Amino acid sequence: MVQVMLSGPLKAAAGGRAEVEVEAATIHQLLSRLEKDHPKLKPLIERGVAVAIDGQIYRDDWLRPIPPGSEVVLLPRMAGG
Amino acid sequence: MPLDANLDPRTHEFKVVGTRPLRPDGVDKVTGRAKFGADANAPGMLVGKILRSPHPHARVRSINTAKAAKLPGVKAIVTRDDFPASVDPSLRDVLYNVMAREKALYDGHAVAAVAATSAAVARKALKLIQVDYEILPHVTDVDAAMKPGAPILHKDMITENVEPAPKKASNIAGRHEFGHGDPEVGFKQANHVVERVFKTEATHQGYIEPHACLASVGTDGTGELWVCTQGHFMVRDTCAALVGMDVSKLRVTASEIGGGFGGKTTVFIEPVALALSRKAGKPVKLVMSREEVFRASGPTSSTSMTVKVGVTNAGRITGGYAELRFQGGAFTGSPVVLGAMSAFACYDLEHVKVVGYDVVTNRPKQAAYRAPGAPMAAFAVESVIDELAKKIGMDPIELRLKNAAKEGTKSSYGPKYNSIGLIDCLEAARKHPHYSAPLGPNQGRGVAAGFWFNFGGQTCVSLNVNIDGTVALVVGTPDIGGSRASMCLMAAEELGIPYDKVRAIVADTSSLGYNDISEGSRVTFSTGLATINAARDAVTKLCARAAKIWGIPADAVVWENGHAKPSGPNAGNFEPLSLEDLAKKAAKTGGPIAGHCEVNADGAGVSFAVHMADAEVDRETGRVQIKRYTVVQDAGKAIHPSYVEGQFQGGAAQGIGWAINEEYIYGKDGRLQNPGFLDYRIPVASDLPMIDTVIVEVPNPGHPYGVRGVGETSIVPPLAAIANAVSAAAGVRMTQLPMSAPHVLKAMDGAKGGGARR
Amino acid sequence: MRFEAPTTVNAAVKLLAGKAGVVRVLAGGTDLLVQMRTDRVAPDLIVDVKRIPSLRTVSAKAGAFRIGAAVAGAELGEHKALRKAWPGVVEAANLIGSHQIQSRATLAGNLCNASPAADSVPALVAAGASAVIAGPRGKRTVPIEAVATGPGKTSLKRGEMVEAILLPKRPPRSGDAYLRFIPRSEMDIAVVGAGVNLTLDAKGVCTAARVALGAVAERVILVPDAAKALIGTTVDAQALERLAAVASAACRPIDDKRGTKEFRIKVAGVLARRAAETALKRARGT
Amino acid sequence: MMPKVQVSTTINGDAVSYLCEVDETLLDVLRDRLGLTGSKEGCGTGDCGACSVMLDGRVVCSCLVLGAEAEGRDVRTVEGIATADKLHPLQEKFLEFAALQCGICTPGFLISAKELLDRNPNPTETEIRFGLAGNLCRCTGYDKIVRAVQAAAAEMRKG
Repeated sequence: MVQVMLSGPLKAAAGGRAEVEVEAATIHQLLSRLEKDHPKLKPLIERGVAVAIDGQIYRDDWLRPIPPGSEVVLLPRMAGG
Repeated sequence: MPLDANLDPRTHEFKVVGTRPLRPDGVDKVTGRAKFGADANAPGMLVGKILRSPHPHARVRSINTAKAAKLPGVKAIVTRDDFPASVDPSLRDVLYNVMAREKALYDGHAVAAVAATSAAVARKALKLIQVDYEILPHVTDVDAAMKPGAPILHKDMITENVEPAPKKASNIAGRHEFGHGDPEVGFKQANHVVERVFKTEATHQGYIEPHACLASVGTDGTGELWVCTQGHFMVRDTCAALVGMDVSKLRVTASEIGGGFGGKTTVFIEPVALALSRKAGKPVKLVMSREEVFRASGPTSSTSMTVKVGVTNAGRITGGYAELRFQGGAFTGSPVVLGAMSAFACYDLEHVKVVGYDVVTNRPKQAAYRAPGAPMAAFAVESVIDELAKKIGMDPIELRLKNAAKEGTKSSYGPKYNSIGLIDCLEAARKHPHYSAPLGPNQGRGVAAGFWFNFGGQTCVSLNVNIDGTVALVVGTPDIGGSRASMCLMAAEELGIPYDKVRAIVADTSSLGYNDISEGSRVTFSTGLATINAARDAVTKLCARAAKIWGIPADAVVWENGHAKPSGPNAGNFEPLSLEDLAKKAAKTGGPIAGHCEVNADGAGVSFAVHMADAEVDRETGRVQIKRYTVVQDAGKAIHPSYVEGQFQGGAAQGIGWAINEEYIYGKDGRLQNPGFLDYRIPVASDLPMIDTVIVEVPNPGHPYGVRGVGETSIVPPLAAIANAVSAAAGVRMTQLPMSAPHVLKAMDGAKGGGARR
Repeated sequence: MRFEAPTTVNAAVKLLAGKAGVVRVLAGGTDLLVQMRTDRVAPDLIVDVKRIPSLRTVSAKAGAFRIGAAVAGAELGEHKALRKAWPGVVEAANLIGSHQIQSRATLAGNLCNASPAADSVPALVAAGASAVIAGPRGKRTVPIEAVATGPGKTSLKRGEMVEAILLPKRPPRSGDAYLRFIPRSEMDIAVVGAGVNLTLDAKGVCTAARVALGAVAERVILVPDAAKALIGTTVDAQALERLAAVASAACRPIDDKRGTKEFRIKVAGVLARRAAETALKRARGT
Repeated sequence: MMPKVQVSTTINGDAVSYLCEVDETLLDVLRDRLGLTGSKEGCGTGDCGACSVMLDGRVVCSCLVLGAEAEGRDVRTVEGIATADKLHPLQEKFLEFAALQCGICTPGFLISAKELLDRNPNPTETEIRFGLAGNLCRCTGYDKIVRAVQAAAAEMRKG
């Protein structure tokens, strides 16, 4: 099980829950589980999100494995200048 | 060496990385040969011009182009009707910004365009186009736009992320909340709590090269586009969608780019030029005037912010709260989310909360500007931190050190930090002679810290070994600040050959795989990573060729100092083969030798900076002058130190302009009053002192050499550092940007009258 | 649109007075070309006066100066005698724009563009300079302050052009200065400008003075009361404070993108005082 | 159709003749008619200096000069600074000191700096900063540009 911290708009879409648990070994599995469990997250995830694993921010990396016990945070997608 | 091997830049002896060679595009750029956006021409080329709305908010009832079409020399006219009725939702706002639909939403919004045989004819034709406007009430101020009863831009705009969802449309696109703990609890533990409201005006990236492109669409529907952009692959994909072409049928070449700073990460005139060219069946050159750049390309947000921070007498920050209100122009997407995420990112806080509101107004759609959203948020937060330091009589760097984020700190935007360099920067700043230098009369010193994420992204690099042992490096990220030099350095480092044996070019969209935009301080990080991996791929192949020649297994060959060598005595005794030897034999040992890397580079390391500014205030006129300035920033590893320093200095200079003079000024009529370099005042050489730099190197574990992006962080601290300096010199806390003379004089007079002391 | 570059004043005046509709004189072109580009004027005829020899020279006779209408700011700066006699006028002229602009911009153009913020005009008005105007009915000489009548408007009649600017002979112990406020250190239009010209007697008492202000009214204004504040005094601190107060009181500015009324009124006094201090130093030869 | 003006002038030492519209600027002529695109248009109103050229030995914004005015004059552009085999010391120092990032303002800076050093071979930092105030750079913060000009001045004084 992965503990996923939700931040910003994603927290609101998950009914205000700051943390949810899902079964996932990769970012892809994580996102598809979240979409299933929390339909309101689907449009936001489709629009683009980033996933931080142990402090490293991944913007598009479906196949990135999620090591057991790692800290996982779901963030809005970000871009710079 | 394995592809994922990381060198420790603190112990590894680099041969060429870290040196300061001349840039490969240098001679062309000092002799006038370099070709920028407006420097290309084509046979039979037409001149394109765009008609823009003079009204900040108006329904476009009809557009009559009949008279203009009859003018001799006019070859094509396009309006909203020449673009698809519907596009992918993610591109809708881009399309409606490129060419107004039902409504013109800001002064300068494009409504039609012509292509003609000369600029004079095109200008005349624009005057003959009749647009029937129904003028609507407008709003340009962020606070006014949020008020009930404000003119509504989009009748379908329901504020996102609010439960329950509002019933009525408003100008608030979304509410975004970040943080952890409960600031109210934190404030109860504080000895001092300061709450202030801050305002900043919109500023423009101010690149000296106006947007320019040359489009050519043939009768067979294939097209070519020459354009100054930070991302030609993005331009290709976006334009193909907006004008309805197959991506494969559009080839985009990135010209040399005359500055971007985020402002050239989207499209404005490119789809229009393509539509005109397709309609006219001739090449069309479209170049924005400086006035158009200001009125119709993206500045950053103007903001209104409330910040509240509590601290104990011992200097522990117990809680932080901020409400950020950013207007991002006529469409959703102000950088308030990034502002909210970065506002308190420098601090290790138990209780922190930031709420951001994304607001639309009748202004041009904002575009990314260097660390979008972060400088304004840092201005507000770092000003309050400075005020608290004075309240408890603590040195401002000391207060920041006591609360600085470090490895393992839970960031205010969620994740825990891994290896970061904020404390190193603060220590370096405190040690710097500038920090202890005496101040003159009417002078004040300000310090501020700043944070930026830095990004990676999709990157594709090819490295071709030429017959003479030189190397052609092919990248797909436009060079906006000397990156070709850094790429050559990294390739030379890996191959073990001299810098001048490697030549880097930026390939067009048909010659290389997709590359994300040169944005988010990503190029040296991600294109660098891809270049290193492409070089290592080439080395593997070179070793295999040597093994073939010697008739020994490939894994018995190692690469050292530009030569293939047997890995040891029992591998056999052979003369090392140089890159040149192997290149010469390539045809006979299996054909061309090339290294490649296709990667979605994630793992860019966040970075921090600390700036120091000395400001002098003329007490009789309010005029502010920056007398001394120092930038300290973590670069992870500086590949070409001169261009790292250049990024530090350039960001600081833009910040100085933002803090003191730059601002979008709108009249009551909703029209931009200063769309030119005369009254939109970017710093000139005589406004600035030398800008001292200190490069701190705390390696980024996500990059083989430890590189962190450096392009954006340098614009985050200046607004606050200068505001803190001016507040100290003027004896009154400055909470509004720009700190132009009338504002400062008024504030000082107010303070005399018993106003808020600093 | 036609372009002509006559070589005599008479030929120029003929063209200006001719039938062509909208006619513009082209000297430095630093205002005209910007107005053309931004569609504020579309001339039918442009008359380039830079090929008229008498308009390209600065001549000194018995301490007085005649500055041809097409002499560029940079050329004024290089004229040692002029700089020595009228440092305030020359520094005002040299404040107009960058080196690039200085290579082109002229006093006459700055005057005829009739901007209330024109940098050289307050200095010329304070100096008591006059303009030689050539026209179909011959020549007339008028005080500088009589040329501009309002923003972009002058008292020149159709067919007339400024041929030269005249600066009078300096009495001994005289000095002038011009100061302006701009947000940057260069490349800006004056938010407020102040020109001061004064003469002292042997005892150091001010016997004559002229004070002019820019960008605080619809045109550059001469402020006689400000001059009175100096005349008869040794230009001491008290006189300077009085000067500042009177100068501020004489302002009738507007709020615009470059500054507020409040700011202009306050700073006009400050600059008048500071300019007077510089003029005083110069008059004393210190 | 407007009557065109016939102009004969000297550009970078070569005799050149062209036809241009009355309202066409020298910058337009250089870029669009003569293919000398080294001079850039950043504003078209004389505020940025990217179009700087030498006209009869003085630096001007070519966007504020009519093509018709160049009759019989001497025009020098960035394309004329280097010789066939050697860069001008200013060009060398701009590269050595990394005084350019994007490079769009560089031609204008080189022209202005050259004129500045011709006038004043040993300028102070302040003189350099005010001398170059008519040229906007948005990338560098001017620091490295000023240092490059100082170094080039030293080099040129050595002769």
